[in-house]
Amino acid sequence: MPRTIIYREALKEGLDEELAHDENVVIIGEEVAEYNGAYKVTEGLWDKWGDKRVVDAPISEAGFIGMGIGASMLGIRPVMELMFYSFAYVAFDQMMNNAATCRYMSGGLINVPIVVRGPANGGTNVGATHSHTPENIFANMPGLKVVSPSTPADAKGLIKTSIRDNDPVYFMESTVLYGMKGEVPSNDEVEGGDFLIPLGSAEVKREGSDVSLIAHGRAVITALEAAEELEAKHDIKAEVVDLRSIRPLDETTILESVRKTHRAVYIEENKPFCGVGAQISSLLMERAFDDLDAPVLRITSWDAPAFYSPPVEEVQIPRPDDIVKKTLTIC
Amino acid sequence: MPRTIIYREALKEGLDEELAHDENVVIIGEEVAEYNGAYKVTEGLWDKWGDKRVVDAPISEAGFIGMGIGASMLGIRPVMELMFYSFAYVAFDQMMNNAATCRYMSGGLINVPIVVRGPANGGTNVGATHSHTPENIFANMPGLKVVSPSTPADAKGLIKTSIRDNDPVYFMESTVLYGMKGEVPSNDEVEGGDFLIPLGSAEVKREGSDVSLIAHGRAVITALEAAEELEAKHDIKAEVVDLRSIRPLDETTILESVRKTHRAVYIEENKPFCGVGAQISSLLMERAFDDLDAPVLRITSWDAPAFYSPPVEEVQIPRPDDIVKKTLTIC
Amino acid sequence: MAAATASNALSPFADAPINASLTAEDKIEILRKMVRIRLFETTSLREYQGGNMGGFLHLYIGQESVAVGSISLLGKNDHVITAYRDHAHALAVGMGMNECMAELFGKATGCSKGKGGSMHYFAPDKNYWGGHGIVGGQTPLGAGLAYALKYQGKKGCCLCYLGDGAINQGAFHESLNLAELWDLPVVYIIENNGYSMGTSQKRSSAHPEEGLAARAEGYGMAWDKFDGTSVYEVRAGVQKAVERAHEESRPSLLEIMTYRYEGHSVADANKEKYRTKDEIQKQKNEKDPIEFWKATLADEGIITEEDVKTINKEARKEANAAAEFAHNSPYPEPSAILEDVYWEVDNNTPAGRSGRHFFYP
Amino acid sequence: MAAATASNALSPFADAPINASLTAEDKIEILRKMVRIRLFETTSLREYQGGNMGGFLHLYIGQESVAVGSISLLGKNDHVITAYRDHAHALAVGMGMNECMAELFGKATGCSKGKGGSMHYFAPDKNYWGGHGIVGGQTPLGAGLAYALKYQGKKGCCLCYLGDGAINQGAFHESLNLAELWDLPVVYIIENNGYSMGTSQKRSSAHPEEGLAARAEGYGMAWDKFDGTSVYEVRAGVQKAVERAHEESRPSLLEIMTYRYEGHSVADANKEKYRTKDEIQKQKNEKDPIEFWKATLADEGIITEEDVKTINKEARKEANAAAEFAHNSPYPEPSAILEDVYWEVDNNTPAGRSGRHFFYP
Ligand SMILES: Cc1ncc(C[n+]2csc(CCOP(=O)(O)OP(=O)(O)O)c2C)c(N)n1
Ligand SMILES: Cc1ncc(C[n+]2csc(CCOP(=O)(O)OP(=O)(O)O)c2C)c(N)n1
Ligand SMILES: [Mg+2]
Ligand SMILES: [Mg+2]
Repeated sequence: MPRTIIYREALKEGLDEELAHDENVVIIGEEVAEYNGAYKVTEGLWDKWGDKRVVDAPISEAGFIGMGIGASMLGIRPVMELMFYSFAYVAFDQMMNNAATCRYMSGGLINVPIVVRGPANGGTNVGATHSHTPENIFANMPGLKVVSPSTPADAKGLIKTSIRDNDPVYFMESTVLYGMKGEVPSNDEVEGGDFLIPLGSAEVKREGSDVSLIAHGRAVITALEAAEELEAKHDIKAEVVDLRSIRPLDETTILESVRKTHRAVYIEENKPFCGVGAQISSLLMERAFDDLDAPVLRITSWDAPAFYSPPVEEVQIPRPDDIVKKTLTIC
Repeated sequence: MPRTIIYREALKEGLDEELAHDENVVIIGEEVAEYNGAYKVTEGLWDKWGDKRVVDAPISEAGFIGMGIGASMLGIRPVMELMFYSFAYVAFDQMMNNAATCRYMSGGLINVPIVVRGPANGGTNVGATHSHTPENIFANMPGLKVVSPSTPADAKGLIKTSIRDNDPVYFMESTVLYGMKGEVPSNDEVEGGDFLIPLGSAEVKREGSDVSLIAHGRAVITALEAAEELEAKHDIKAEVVDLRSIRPLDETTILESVRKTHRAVYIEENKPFCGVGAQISSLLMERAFDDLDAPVLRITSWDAPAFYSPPVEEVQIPRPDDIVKKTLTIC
Repeated sequence: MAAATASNALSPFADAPINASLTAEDKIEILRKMVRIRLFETTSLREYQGGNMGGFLHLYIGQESVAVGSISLLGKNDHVITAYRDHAHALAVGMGMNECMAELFGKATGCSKGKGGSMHYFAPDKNYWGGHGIVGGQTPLGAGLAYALKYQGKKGCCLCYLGDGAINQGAFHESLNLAELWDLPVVYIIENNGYSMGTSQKRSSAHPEEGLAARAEGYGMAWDKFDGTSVYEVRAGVQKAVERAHEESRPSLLEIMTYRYEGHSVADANKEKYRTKDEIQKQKNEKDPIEFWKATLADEGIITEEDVKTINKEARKEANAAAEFAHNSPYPEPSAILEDVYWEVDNNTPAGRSGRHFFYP
Repeated sequence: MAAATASNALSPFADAPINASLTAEDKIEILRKMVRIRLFETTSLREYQGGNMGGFLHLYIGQESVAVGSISLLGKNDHVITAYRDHAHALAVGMGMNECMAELFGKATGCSKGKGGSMHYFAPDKNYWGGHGIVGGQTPLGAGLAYALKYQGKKGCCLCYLGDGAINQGAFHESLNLAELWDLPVVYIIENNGYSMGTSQKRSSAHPEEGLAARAEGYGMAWDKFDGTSVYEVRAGVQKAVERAHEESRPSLLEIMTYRYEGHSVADANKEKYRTKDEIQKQKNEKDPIEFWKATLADEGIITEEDVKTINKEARKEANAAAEFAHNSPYPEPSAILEDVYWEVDNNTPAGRSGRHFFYP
């Protein structure tokens, strides 16, 4: 029967099921085992699966992620946790070169079935060093896949698919969403008994006819709130499109929505310059030019490193009101 | 009097003059001193300036770039050479966090006057690991500046300005351009006796009225060739706009050009997803929507890691012909 | 108990020249600093629990002798840089409780104008270069500060602190090689409190019998390891490295054994799971650096119970006043978000006015 | 000269069990491998100068005994990974000259279909995992291959090669800690040819008297250092580490002294500036691993001048044939650019067909 669980639980269910599904799946990261995870995503998994399947790593991201990449070449399916995705920056070469190019440089003889997951978000007042949102950066590199779920159901369905995917998948979560409730089908409801959501498929999270609010990650939730207000206060029916997977990208769903609404706003918590919104805007420029009744607008975080001060950081990151205001300029 | 020198020489002149201009300028990098530089950009500088001013570093990019960032906080002005800009990936955390955020996180008490320079290009058959073009990646981070000169004159004028700039500047060159000839004013021709080109100022490298070919780095040269062919064979007058500096960005010059030509194509050697062209396309979308007679098109490298095979890599990177073909679809 | 620890205090370290030269006032000032640090942190903990702060709060309680003892050795050309557990070093170099507390509250009056938070304190005017959130990320910067001193011909050094878990970051090793290869006057101090978050040293770091600092041998670098309970021992041990830096422009790697009483951060729900209550209590009873120093000074007849009470009272008063100050300070204006990103923009130079620097809003 | 070196060859290493067990055929095969490698590379140099290749060409000439000697010890569950100076290891594990030469030419028949080039050879079917261009970047992968073996309960190991300059990359140190902490069956082999490009070991690496491999002590890891001239010595030394990996699942760090005759890459214009002609000549005269091995086998009465000539002739023929093969092979089609990026796309799976994977053209 349908259940309401939180995002963190949904992720853990997905991880637990994949540990059961394939003995080559191993979870490695800082504090993921005995400590139950800095954000408790892996809570209980070490107790259940033991030292071999859930492994605490030293603070050596380049070392253990590179190690996971090497192990994956021999058939292990490491699921790496970055306590914060910001820490990918000390492992950047391993993640951009070894994970993304070994297949290519070997003429297809190798593949790297690794998942690197963790929270990639601001908004929790941990300062600039801990608030990076590199989805655009990793999605720039061919050979990599980037996923960013906004709901518990997507979190579970996408993490399971990502672990089964035979290419490197960088899975970006949000600490702000970990406690969020949502319906997640239980396995007896889904055929095959496995709740899998394919990468490369966006979802219309809210139907609408006047404007398309396109987003990924937590910004989808913000966009949904804005859509409610737009309808209630301004009688504007906004459609909300959630990319879910940034690369591969479901351009069809995006284009269908915009060809229906003729207006679009892209919302993300990333910094603006060369953000995901820029890519989507250029996509609509090239493929929906004549369908657009107004310019595609973009909303991002204010263009500065993350501000610590709680009330100020709240302003720095897109709020429903920012979306409403900007949307009204084109509706 | 005007002189014709090559790009590499122009860079060296700029470095040499800044070593003379400020005793706190120090050049640090692998093989920059006794070896005269892997690509000879620093040739002769060690002989002239000695061990203190031109320093050979071990293969520890995170270590010595981080060291340079620390030294810059105390007033040193390190000019770091990355033998290939691809190696920035092992120093990524230092370059994205310590260089970009210390000023912010200290409330403006610190500044980091460092330059990290080196070739960021494909096209020389060195394979995927050595052919990264991260200008979009670094320009995404507020606090950083990204420069990409396409001619000897720009190389000299911009490196000098970058070294005098009090913020971190990432200066991306091209091994393909090192041997390129061009006119560079000698100091006696310029007022103040210093040939400086401000960051944040684009240059129209070729006047035209029918379409704007906007580009940065070596792609500017490719665009100029395409423009010649467009005029000769198709009587299309293409204007070529060279960003020169990607961040800060001279939007005025870009918008003026497009408001004149009503058509634009962005050309770069970077990968497409969230590339600089996406940012420029979204800029034109937001600020020139009604001036556009056709969608802004983008040309980038083929979306795969760099291919080693010489004749194939040549196809992978934008060629004049690719630009001509694409431009004809909107003219 | 005091008596017991006091006797241990009559250690050779008391006679080390660098300690012998301390006046009674100096010693009392050291006590005052440690007490002020502890009360600043207990107060910040109270305010955190009162919901007045966001993010993390990493407390240094139990380790005070390390920061205070080592920083008490420094002169005008000596510099300090550390990780995110940075409150003690900030107060030790002379930053005020007000700006430090206000920073935790995210107020405009904070040392970083509310932009850095607990992990990112800075005071360049006091030779204090942060406060860094990325584990190990500060270690190349520490080499760089030393590089600058050497480049400018100044006789000084940089104390660069890191945790026992941070030694497994590659950047640290690259820094060790550079420091030894180029004779940089940097002193790396591993504050070994036995754990990196919930992971014991044993589970995170492979090392020889001699300890973590022995990794210096791979670089032919001088190293030492000693207990951090006694300020005397800390000063005696660190002074050797400071002299090596000042006189020979040579680096050192020091490992100082210490302990944190609180969790990794205030959010650490497992602080009594990965280690026992008893382990913590034993430390408090036998190796508390403040109690130890108090006993030492009492032993030396330098302070009375009265003096201690006064020092505590004043420090508590100061900490509460700082909380008051923080409460009453204004939050930054949103307009501040786009300030302090670029020096050229902030100073409205031609460079700062050339081209677009900010792309949203 | 041969005589001179031959006598050195009568070293205790010849009697090491692992060497005593070698048949005459085995020993001749080792010679053949080394000769084939050298002729492959001299031929590739000729073809490079003939303008038939792009990019870099890093030659291993002078170091052959290290790759051939160590790889001659491996069994079916043992794996190999190295840096960009990777031709010798490729041929040593059994890759053919044809696909290796064709790769240099950038031909579709190359081992990586022309996508990797000289620095990026791979042959997973021969347990050969590259060929890596980023200095030190392969070292965590080496730990990972060993991790996989251990995870799957296979008795094997991974030989992970790196240069003397690569030891200053942080990722290598993180790998050492992980390998020792988790008892991974990996053998790190520093091929110490004395230089990283134009920089001597002295100018790039701080280290103790004992050498670079002594950095292992900081991790409590077993290490050894020995000369690479004699295949016997290489095999004896590496075998100890391989056994440690096989029997105890423990890592090792080895430093093998060797020398490259050519420049860092063919493009190295300074190859006789940062070191003297004499230094190079002396190495060639006294420590050439192939001459040394020939003399050894002659000494043992295993080969005659005739045999040597034949081996040379066959190898030269094979190398020329490989060049021929490369010349006559087709270049890849541009359509190949978008192949081998994603496994799911290449295999046309539902995942590979879901959403857009490529954004230009
Ligand atoms: C590169 C990086 N990885 C992980 C973290 C998360 N993290 C912050 S502190 C910490 C533990 C550090 O322990 P230690 O170095 O012993 O310092 P201590 O907290 O004990 O003072 C971890 C894992 C981080 N901030 N940076
Ligand atoms: C991270 C990184 N930095 C720099 C380079 C450029 N580079 C390639 S090889 C090399 C020298 C390496 O020397 P060593 O490790 O001794 O290996 P050898 O060439 O002697 O076999 C350098 C600096 C690189 N490929 N990767
Ligand atoms: Mg610790
Ligand atoms: Mg070498």
